[in-house]
Amino acid sequence: MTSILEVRNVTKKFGGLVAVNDVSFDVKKEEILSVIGPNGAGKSTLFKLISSFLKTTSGDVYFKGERISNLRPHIVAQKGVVRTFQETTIFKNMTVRETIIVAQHLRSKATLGGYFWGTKIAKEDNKAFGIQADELLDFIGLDSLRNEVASNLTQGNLRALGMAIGLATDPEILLLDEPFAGMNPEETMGMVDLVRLIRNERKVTVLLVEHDMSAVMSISERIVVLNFGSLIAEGTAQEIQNNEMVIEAYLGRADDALGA
Amino acid sequence: MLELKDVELYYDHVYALRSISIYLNQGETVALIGANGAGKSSILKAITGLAKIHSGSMTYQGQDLTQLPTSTIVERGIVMVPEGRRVFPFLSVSDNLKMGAFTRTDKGEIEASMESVLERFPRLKERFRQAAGTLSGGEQQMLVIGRALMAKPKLLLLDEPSLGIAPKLVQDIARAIVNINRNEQVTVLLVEQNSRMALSISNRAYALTTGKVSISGDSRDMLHDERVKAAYLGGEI
Amino acid sequence: MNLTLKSKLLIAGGFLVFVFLFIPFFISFSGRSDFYFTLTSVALLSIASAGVWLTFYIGRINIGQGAFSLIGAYVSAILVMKAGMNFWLTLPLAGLFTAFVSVLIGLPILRLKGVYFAMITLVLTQVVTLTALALPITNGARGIVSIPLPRELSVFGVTLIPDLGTMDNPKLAFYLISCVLMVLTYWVLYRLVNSRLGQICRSMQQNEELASSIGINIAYVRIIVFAISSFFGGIGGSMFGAIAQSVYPSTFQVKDSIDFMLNCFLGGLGYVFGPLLGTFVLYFGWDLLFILDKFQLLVYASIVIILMRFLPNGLLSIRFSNLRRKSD
Amino acid sequence: MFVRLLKLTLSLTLITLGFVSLSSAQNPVLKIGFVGVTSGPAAAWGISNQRSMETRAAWLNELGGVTIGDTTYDIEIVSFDDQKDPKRAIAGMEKMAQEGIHYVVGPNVDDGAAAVRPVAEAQGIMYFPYAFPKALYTAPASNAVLGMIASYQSGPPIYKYLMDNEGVSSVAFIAANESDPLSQRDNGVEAANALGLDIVSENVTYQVDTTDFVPVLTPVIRTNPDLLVLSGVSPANAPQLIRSARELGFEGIISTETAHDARVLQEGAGDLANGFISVGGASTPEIASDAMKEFVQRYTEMFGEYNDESNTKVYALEYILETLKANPAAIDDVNEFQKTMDTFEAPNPFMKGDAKLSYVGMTSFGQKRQVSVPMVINVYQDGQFETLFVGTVD
Amino acid sequence: MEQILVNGVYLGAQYAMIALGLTLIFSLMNVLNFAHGQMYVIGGFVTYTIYGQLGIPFVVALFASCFTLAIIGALVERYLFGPVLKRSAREESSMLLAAGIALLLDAVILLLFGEKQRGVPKIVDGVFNWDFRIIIPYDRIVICCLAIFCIVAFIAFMQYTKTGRALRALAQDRVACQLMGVNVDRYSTIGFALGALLAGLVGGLLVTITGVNLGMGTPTSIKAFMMVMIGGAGVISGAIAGGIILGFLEAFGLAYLSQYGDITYLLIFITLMVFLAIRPQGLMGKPWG
Repeated sequence: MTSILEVRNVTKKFGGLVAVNDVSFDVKKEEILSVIGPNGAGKSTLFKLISSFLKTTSGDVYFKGERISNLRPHIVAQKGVVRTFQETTIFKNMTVRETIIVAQHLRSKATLGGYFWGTKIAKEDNKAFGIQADELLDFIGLDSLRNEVASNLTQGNLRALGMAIGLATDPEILLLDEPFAGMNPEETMGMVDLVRLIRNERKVTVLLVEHDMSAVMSISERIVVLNFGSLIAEGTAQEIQNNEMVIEAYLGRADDALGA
Repeated sequence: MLELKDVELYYDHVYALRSISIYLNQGETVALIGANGAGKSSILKAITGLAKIHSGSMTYQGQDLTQLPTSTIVERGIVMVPEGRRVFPFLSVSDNLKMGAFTRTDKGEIEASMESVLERFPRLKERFRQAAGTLSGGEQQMLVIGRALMAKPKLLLLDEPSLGIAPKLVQDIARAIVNINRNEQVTVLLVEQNSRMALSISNRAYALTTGKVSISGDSRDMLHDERVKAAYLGGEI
Repeated sequence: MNLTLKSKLLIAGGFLVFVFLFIPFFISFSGRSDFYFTLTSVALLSIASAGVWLTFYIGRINIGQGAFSLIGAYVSAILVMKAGMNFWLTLPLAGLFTAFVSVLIGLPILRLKGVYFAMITLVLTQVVTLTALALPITNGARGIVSIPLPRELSVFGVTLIPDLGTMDNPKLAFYLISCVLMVLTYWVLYRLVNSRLGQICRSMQQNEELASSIGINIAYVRIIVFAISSFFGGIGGSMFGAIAQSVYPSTFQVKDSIDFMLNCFLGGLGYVFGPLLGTFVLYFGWDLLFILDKFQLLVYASIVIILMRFLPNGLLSIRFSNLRRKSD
Repeated sequence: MFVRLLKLTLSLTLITLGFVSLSSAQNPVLKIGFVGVTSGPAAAWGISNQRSMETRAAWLNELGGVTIGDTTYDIEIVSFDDQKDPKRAIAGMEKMAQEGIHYVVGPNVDDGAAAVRPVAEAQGIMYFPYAFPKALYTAPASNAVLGMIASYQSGPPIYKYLMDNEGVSSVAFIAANESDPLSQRDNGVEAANALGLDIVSENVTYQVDTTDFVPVLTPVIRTNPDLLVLSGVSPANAPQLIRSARELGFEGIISTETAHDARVLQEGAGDLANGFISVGGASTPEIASDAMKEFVQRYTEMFGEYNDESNTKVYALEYILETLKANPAAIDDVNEFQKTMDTFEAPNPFMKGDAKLSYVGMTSFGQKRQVSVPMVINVYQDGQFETLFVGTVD
Repeated sequence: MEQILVNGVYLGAQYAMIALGLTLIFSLMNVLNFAHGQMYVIGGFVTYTIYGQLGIPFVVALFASCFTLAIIGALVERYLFGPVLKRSAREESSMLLAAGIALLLDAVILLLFGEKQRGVPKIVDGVFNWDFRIIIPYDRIVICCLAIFCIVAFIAFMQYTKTGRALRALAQDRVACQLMGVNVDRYSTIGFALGALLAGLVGGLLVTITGVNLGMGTPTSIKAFMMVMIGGAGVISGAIAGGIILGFLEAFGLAYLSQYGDITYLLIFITLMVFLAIRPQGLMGKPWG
């Protein structure tokens, strides 16, 4: 398997604080890779650096050999690197179907003026958007909620919607921001299956940032662990689970336990 | 001392707490552990009145809490240390501490409380005049705990005190919590993700999953419970 | 609110009949010819308000529309007076020039949000007024006066608009032309909001980050929308200059910019025809309250506050809240 | 909620209807309009205007009305607040036309006066603005009648008087950055040049909303002129300007070509305003007739406080009514009115002696489009205006 | 040159005080109070009525102005801003409400106090004149000192009293404040009243120098907005800095640019626009968001 995304010595400083410190790793084509770490470890910052929502202090990110760090976010999306957000980030007042139709922006062939005048291409586009939106909602399991306003969805469905927004852009690599946060075990299981399905059927590479260890362990082919901005471990679920540094980072050190 | 019975709470359409029943005895340290979004923080918000519960009852020293505004609850001695440290970033350390004593009227003794907080956290004394926003994460955590102590709490609610703090400082904070509980006779309700730390300094614990209490019992027992380990480090679902 | 195409056409047709037939008949019947100017003003101001509404649609509070209206009025006046152009040619040019200026200004300031954007646009109105006072071409404080009435407009020998200077009742002509412009504006606005661009705007209003994550060039869309909104402002201002036959730096002021904003709020930010209704109610309301003499301002302000206090989402929200109650 | 709103509107409507029905009287009513600014920063201009009209109308009605031709009318003043916005002024003029009014006083400022011209001419309304652009009064413009002395008419005699009597040789101008004041300044500069005065400063202007004039005036005072002309200064700004100039050590003469209120000057500048020269109507004791004194008294009774600006503003209504008396056919035909204007003459009730009301303006506009108001040059002294000299305009 | 500096200090001090109240309200409620200028005008008229008309000592009049405005501020917050902010999903609604209140106060001022420019007797006579290099009337010196004293007193109040501390804390974190036992509704009202009080105080002070008329409201608000924007919205030190900067810009601009016509304000406005486009949070403000 070849690398599709390369993170090279990426560092981000906020004032004096080093949020991400010289992190490098690769993402292989069509794999599911998770980035984990305790709260405040720099996961979210790294995520934003990859999707170009933040500018790196130093270091670069390459997508298929092309540098994508520090470009504007919509250009990164056009190139096929698309991120999702946590559940709070949706178009609150749009219906589910509308949201997906808007999200297919990158597939549109007509110009904005064309849409206004209703040219032939635009009409075809609109038709195609509708069909694809219905397909996608079927695929993701939201078909029964298509006319529901997004702000009325449950957390689990919101997460699915977020993922559908990402998929609607036809990405090559999907960056998922804490897709399992705040879900119960059944919901989590459903979501894990969905992510696998996305990879298997749509051939999308998945990079996810997550908190929920059990889900990560079951879904990831490889895992990257961050702690205090630095990469402390990289490997399969098995390797990570047995890594002393990781256990320490998560459970706290043995000597945190003072004994009562 | 504090008892929650069948408390239910939801935001918009999403359930945060389903039929939660927990209790605290005078002088105890009780831990609430569980994954992100399990509802731990919602319990604290319900107790302090920041979130209004939809059904169930909450009593504190025999009195109903559900209808009281936050400011009154604080006056009664229930003080919460919020998640994410929430210092007043542009206020000095000293002003932050003074804010803690907002509900107190015994002017003379506030000075004494200040002394004792500074004694407990000498780092704060060094940065007494600095703006709280310039402190490191650990120092800010000490500050918010100190700030809560300034209110002379009877019941202290701590929300994720170890979050995003260097391991070395986590020890200091754990030590401080034990100390507060023992020496100041403050009852403590501790919400933590760092379950090993939380279980090792508490008397009893409740583990939460998706808004429900899934495991509860003596902390010592839970520390060695495989189910707890599984919930945190994963493995098979 | 989900009307069928047929009922939509019916409503639109009814509105057109009302505006172009009923009102002129009503006025000639009742003899209230002063309503012509009032309604012409409503039509023109609602065009400018439509622009403000459009900037709300991408999540920006625009208190600078007066600036663009003033630019539009001056461009037309200068072209008519100095270059001897036909007013009807200067009308689109005024809009385009205004749009051009708005692109230059929008590039740096559209990045800002909330109060910051609002404040800059508020200052912008002042800047344009002061510039008009300082420049020689605008004739400074003396303004441009005695502008002739618009000449006839003909395309390939067909007279579309007759020479207004020779007409008996240019008021009716101005009314009809302004209403045509208003109808066009709201048609454009409606098409825009219901086309893909509208969806994109709404997505940006709700969440710019997410919008850019799905590949929308938010900076570009913002500029386009701002230019369109300023175009509307320029057109409205240009027509006003033609009716008043004079343009002064005080023709559009900060107060007008605030009024445009109020029109949008009062009508309802969630509804395409909100600014139209808001302009109508506020402008007409002021005129009706004329009988209260010295209590006019007091009552007017009180009504605005009461509306705001009890209908924070605008007048049009009444209709929908009633509908919803029924459907529950 | 909706019901409450309905009730509110309903009760308001009822109240207003009640007012309207109360004001009905036995005589037929002749409506005279006022379109001007009665709110906001320039409210003082319009309000003194409106109030002087209302005072005079109430007085005339009390005397049994005004007889024009065979009919005796009660006078009703219909006023419209244009908020100093040219767009509103047009609406106001339309409203007047709607009310069947052919004679309107106002607007108070240049832009409003220019904006209403198309309407007034189309609707057959004579209007009496307090604005000075010559284009409003020279042909082809036909329906505007300047309601007071223009700055370019009062400026030269004032400067001339000061040159002759006070030895003034250098002059500085300062004006607000707004249409009226700037054009008045330009006229003043022209006049001063023609008289051979040395103009030491003419470019300094200030924002209309300035509240502190020390920084504005500092460079002007440095030029040390004999005479400081406050071009087109509003009543609100005059005391502040005078006070600041004096405090900066200015010892020359300060003058303006607009009308002012003694009380405002006293409050705002106190003794520092002594010697301030302005243009007024005819209420100074030297020339005020008994009618003027009674007018002042009635105004004060009606509104609590007199405004000296009203001295000039009382005339427009008087001119309209007297001209109509002279030619009753003009009551709904402005062409008749315009014909009468050329020959009209009537005694001036507000001035002692045998002063006449007549239309002037040939020199300035080439047609008689200005009311002949006594050009009373006042000087402020200890809370009172004293007459410096009285001139005429042709 | 000396004169320009003196003018700058005087203008700066009075502007800073106007901006203080506005920024206080903004920091607490996130509301740009369009009616701030009108509140200032009411302060001026109250002082005029009590000191100028009734002849009661100036200090009493000043206190009365402060008191009146504090009441108005509290009522406006309690019955208008508070409920609207709670009910409306859009924060913009508060802007419309503020604009409506500005209109209402304008109408009330016109009905109660009339249309004329008003002034009061000087509180101190005489002019300080240093060889025509610095000329400043004594009353300006007094008012300038009083203004600076009030600013210092206000800072001290915010810094060292329990209420002041609570207000500062409230501006930074409402929830944490609640957890300290602060009744946030009551303190919002107190804060708003205090902001209005400051407006009334400046109005009362300045009526002795500039007089007062009903048209001063809106321009004063706009100037105050500018100062707050220069310094950074919601930051007390920023408001003071903004006021002083605007004061000096005006003093210098009017001195050196006057021969080119009235372009001082045009340049100030354009500079402000450029400055804000580059640095929206102002000199000392927090980045927006």
